[in-house]
Amino acid sequence: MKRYEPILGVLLAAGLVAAAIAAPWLRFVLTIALAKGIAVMGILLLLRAGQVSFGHALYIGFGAYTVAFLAPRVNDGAVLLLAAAAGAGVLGLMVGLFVTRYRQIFFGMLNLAMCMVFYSLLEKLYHITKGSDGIRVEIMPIAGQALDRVTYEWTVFGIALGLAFVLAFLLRLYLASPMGEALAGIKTRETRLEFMGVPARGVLLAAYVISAVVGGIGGALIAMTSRHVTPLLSYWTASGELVFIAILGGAGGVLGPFLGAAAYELVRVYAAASFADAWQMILGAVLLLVILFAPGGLWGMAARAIGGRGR
Amino acid sequence: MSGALLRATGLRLAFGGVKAADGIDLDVMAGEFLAIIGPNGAGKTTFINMTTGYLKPNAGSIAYDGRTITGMSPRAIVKLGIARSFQLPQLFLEHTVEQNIALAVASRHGIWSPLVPLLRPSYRDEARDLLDRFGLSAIADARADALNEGARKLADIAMAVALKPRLLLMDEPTSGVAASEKMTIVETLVNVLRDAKVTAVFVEHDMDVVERFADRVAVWSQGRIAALGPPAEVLSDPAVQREVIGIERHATPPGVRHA
Amino acid sequence: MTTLTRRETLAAGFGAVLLPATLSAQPAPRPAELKIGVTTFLSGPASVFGVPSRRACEMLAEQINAAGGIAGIPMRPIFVDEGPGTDHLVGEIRRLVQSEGVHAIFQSISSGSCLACTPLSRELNKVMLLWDCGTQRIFEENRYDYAFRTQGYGTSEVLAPLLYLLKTKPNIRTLAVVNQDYAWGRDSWELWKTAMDALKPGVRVVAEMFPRFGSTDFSTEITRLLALRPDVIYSTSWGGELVTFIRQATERRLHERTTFVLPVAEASLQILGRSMPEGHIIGTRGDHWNNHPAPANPELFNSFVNAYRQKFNEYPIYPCHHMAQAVWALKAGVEKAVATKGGAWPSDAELAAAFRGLTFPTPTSTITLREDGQGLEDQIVGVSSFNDRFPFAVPKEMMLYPAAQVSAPIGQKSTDWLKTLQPAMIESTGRSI
Amino acid sequence: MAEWFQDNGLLLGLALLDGLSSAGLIFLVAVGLNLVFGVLRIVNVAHGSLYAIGAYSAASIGIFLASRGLPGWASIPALVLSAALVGAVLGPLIERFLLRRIYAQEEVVQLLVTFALFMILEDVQKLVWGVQPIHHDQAMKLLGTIDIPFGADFIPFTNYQLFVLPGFAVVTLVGLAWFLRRTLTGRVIVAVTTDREAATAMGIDAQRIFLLTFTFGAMLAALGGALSSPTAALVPGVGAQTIVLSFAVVATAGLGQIEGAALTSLMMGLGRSIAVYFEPELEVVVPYIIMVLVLLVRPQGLFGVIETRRV
Repeated sequence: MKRYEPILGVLLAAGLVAAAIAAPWLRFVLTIALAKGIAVMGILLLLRAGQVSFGHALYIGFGAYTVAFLAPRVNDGAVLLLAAAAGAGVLGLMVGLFVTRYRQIFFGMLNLAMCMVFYSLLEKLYHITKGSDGIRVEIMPIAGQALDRVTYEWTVFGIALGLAFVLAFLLRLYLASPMGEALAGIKTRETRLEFMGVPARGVLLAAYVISAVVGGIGGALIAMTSRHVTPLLSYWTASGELVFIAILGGAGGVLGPFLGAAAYELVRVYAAASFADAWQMILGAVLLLVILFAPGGLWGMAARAIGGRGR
Repeated sequence: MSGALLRATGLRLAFGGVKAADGIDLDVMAGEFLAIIGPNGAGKTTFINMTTGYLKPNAGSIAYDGRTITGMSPRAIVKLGIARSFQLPQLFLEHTVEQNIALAVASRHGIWSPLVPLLRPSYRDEARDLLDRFGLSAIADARADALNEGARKLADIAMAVALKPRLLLMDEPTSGVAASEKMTIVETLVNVLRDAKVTAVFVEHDMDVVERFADRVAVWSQGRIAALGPPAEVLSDPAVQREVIGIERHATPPGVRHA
Repeated sequence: MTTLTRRETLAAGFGAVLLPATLSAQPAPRPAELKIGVTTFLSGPASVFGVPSRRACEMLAEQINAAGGIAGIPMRPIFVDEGPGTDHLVGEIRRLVQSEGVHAIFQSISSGSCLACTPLSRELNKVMLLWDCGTQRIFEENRYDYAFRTQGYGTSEVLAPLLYLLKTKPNIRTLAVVNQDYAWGRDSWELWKTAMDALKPGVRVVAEMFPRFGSTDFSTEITRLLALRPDVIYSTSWGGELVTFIRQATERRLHERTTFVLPVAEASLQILGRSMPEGHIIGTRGDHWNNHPAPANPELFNSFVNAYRQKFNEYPIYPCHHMAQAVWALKAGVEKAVATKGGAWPSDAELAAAFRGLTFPTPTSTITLREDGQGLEDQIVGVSSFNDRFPFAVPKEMMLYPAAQVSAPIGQKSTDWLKTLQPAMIESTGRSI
Repeated sequence: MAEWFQDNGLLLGLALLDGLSSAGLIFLVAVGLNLVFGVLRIVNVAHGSLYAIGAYSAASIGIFLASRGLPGWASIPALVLSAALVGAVLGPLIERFLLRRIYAQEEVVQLLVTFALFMILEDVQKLVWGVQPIHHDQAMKLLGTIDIPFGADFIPFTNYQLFVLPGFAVVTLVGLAWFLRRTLTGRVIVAVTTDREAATAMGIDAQRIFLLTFTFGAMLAALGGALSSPTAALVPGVGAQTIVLSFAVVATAGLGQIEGAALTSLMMGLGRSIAVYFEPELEVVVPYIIMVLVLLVRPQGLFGVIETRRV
């Protein structure tokens, strides 16, 4: 199955590009999906260690607000992306030093707590953040190039796609490396790691920081795409949504997050369009069906269709 | 053999009212195979746990290679060259056997390489070689959670050996192994360890194994060492036979998993 | 029925996406129906506004279509939920324009949604009528050619009750605020405080409380207010929170120790029923009280209110009236644009031009869309009371504040303008009705 | 310091009364969640929905009974009855048809099943009860108020909030403690909480205990909702708001510890009400600050037991 991953990745990317060319409004939805997919890779990483973060919307929100705050001063998308990634990494390190001491529900709920504190700050510091009104992000030059709107949107889409590819590739390497495999070891036999001289907490912390960085990148891309950031990006349900996408896509491979995110956004759009006041129910039902009848998520389904194992 | 590699002095540890270690004094000589026998609850595993840093003694000290290691973390102790295997095999259940061993190999070198595969040629070769010597080649690609008890046990020991320790502590290496294979497996194990010049301490219930492979045997009873000496001498002691071996042979038929 | 057609459009979505999206460049042909995208809350706490407004919209569309449509074309509203947040909503606006091909968009209850989506009117060259959100930031911080607000806004909606308070209770000395902790709660407090400091300097603010949005228990806040005994308690809360607050407060007789000023109370009065205490200042974000003593067009007013009551077994609340204003503005604007072109269908730019400076009739009065896009809607404030006609509190001793007098002039920021207000304004502004 | 107390002592006294009442409500919701988590090891996100449905049902039943001319005193037993009804109907349905199918799966999957259920139930509530605030405060009105002296002044409190809510919380706490310690079923539940493997090895019918506990937890959630309904108007989204605080309580209290839940609720209730008096902007983050502080000192939660792994 692993062998097919690159081919499937290219196919998926080609499908996304075709859809984005064909329907301009889908381009927007798919850019958001790519951004969320990138963020969900971080969730996937933590899931490898058997840990569920119920607060990673913190890093989405942080990345998005980094762009919104810095855009008037540093008017360049490329620099802002880097800044968001670096900022989220530093934040992830600080939070991670604390939360990686905990496992299971404590890990999940402490992340949730951090996320909710950040959310409250965004709401409370009204004079800086404009509260729930949020901050608008204007179209900005990227890598020194001033762009008109359509080119800008295509560029952000392209960046999201390119980053998705690069990051997924790196993540794939990471997961197969000693660091990545030791991470998976935390899930099944954390004590053994210690008896092999491997600091389990350090392994988890490294993964946590990476998950924060990709979260920050995802958030920055969302801000550059929707061009308006609000505290809702960091509400606890948004964190739940990330875990939702991870499981919907399947935790078996690096394509899972992107399959999940694309499916999630499309189902939501189509459900909202067809049943504007019951889209939540439809999303919930889809997730329930996938969990009950397609364990391994969409990636698992794809894997079975091709005839290999999910992992 | 030259002097003590490990020296425990006056170790005491109690859980609630139970004295798991009640003044343990023990020297483990470099290069020897020391067997630990005794009834369940005598504190055998506790001794291993204290030596490897998992439990901290209430009193007493442990010196390794002339250096005090009491109170050090398991991680730091491993780095000094003390490895252990477990009564309940501690494998990474979602990894293959080969990956398990390779992770142990990798941890010797430091695992902080995020982009080179775990199963790089050098680690893979070393892991394969080890599996070969343990006779586990056939199940190298099986997931650890799919193994039978005996294979788990061996893989668990192989992981400890992959750490290239100078001192290896094994907690019941043959429990769960089918009686018919037991001698062959132990023989293999002993050869591997002798080749690598590893000093070994092992908790063992099978007196045949003890008799045949141990250089010395220590008898544990209620947190104390009741007897210590060459197997022939100790095992023929009637008191030991009555209080330890007799109970042992009835209480735990071979192959039963100790929880 | 509408769902089905929409689903067909969507089913076509993936297949028919290959159609060239060049329609907008052509001289606009007369459409078979006038499609209107409507963003409103269909989930979450603010659906208390969203769902009634959606009903009002559907009802009016039915009525208008039965009477021949707008400029001879039937209108069809397509609803989108604001609930999931702005990143979703911004995508939905694009879908409405680029996939559904809507001709105009009625936009948003939440200020956050409006701030996020209004800039899209510029990018997509689509007329947007801001039908309910109140933030003053929209037209004070930006200029939009395609966006218009068909109702009043925060500045007038806060200033009118303040003027009413200062006129009827000139001797107040202390005040406390309990607002929801989100942009409107904070904004409406800033506007109030700025205006109050200008109109009656020296009123002491004894407590500023912003309980979490969606709180279900205000007992602690109420205890503190009971202990503080402020002359006035100001709250722009709405929905379930206002209902909860008033019930918990009246049960503990807080209303006997203070005067409430509740600028958006109207939407909650039916639910509160007899639990609403009498003699407190209430507003409706406009002039559309169901007991308006002298609406400009009584037949139209009564027919709207009665039709809504008959259909949904409750009185329309202010978001219904706001939605109706958007529909009437749309009708007036489209018909004006078509007339200007001598009966031909206008382009998007021509349609937008028709809205600038447009004055359209509402059942109670008229609303003029100012040069900057802001609508001028009169404000009526009164004190809560009960009569035989309504099973819930309605205002009495009403004062009408003409919109022009309680809105910041074009080009001036509300907070700057409010600082310049003179105490004399308290007497000179507004008239009893 | 002493001076501060002289100035604010009376206020602190009021804050204490308010804190007790709000702690009672927090406890009633959180204790069910904690119990379920202790036994099933599932963080039941849908607990919030059960709370909301309990509240809505109680209000509906109350309104119905009032319209039938039932005497006012009946409104309080009606609250309890409707909670029992909701729990007894929905609890077994959810456990039997959803949760039972996924006990073997990973924790995150179990969590997401309840998240999906939560999304579905959010829309179901909307379909059944509409979006307009619903309230029925007969019970609160019936019991009247009591004047608490405050210096020369007095402060009216509702008897319902001051006595009934904390009273129910205390009764629930004592009743639960008695049930868990003194009855066979209760002891079995405790046994499963502390060591599931050992308990099942001893021949305990885990499925029956799971069903029982979940139903019980659902009843407690519904009871929390029902008891809150006389004081609060019910609107869509009330479940999401409530559940996130309960998460914090569970993590802080320690695995399945009812006394821990009680103490945590008390700390959070008091913390919040004190914040309202002296630093209202902190009110929202107080529960999370408490949680972080507690876990810093006691990583396993207030009353949690450190799980030592045998090696």
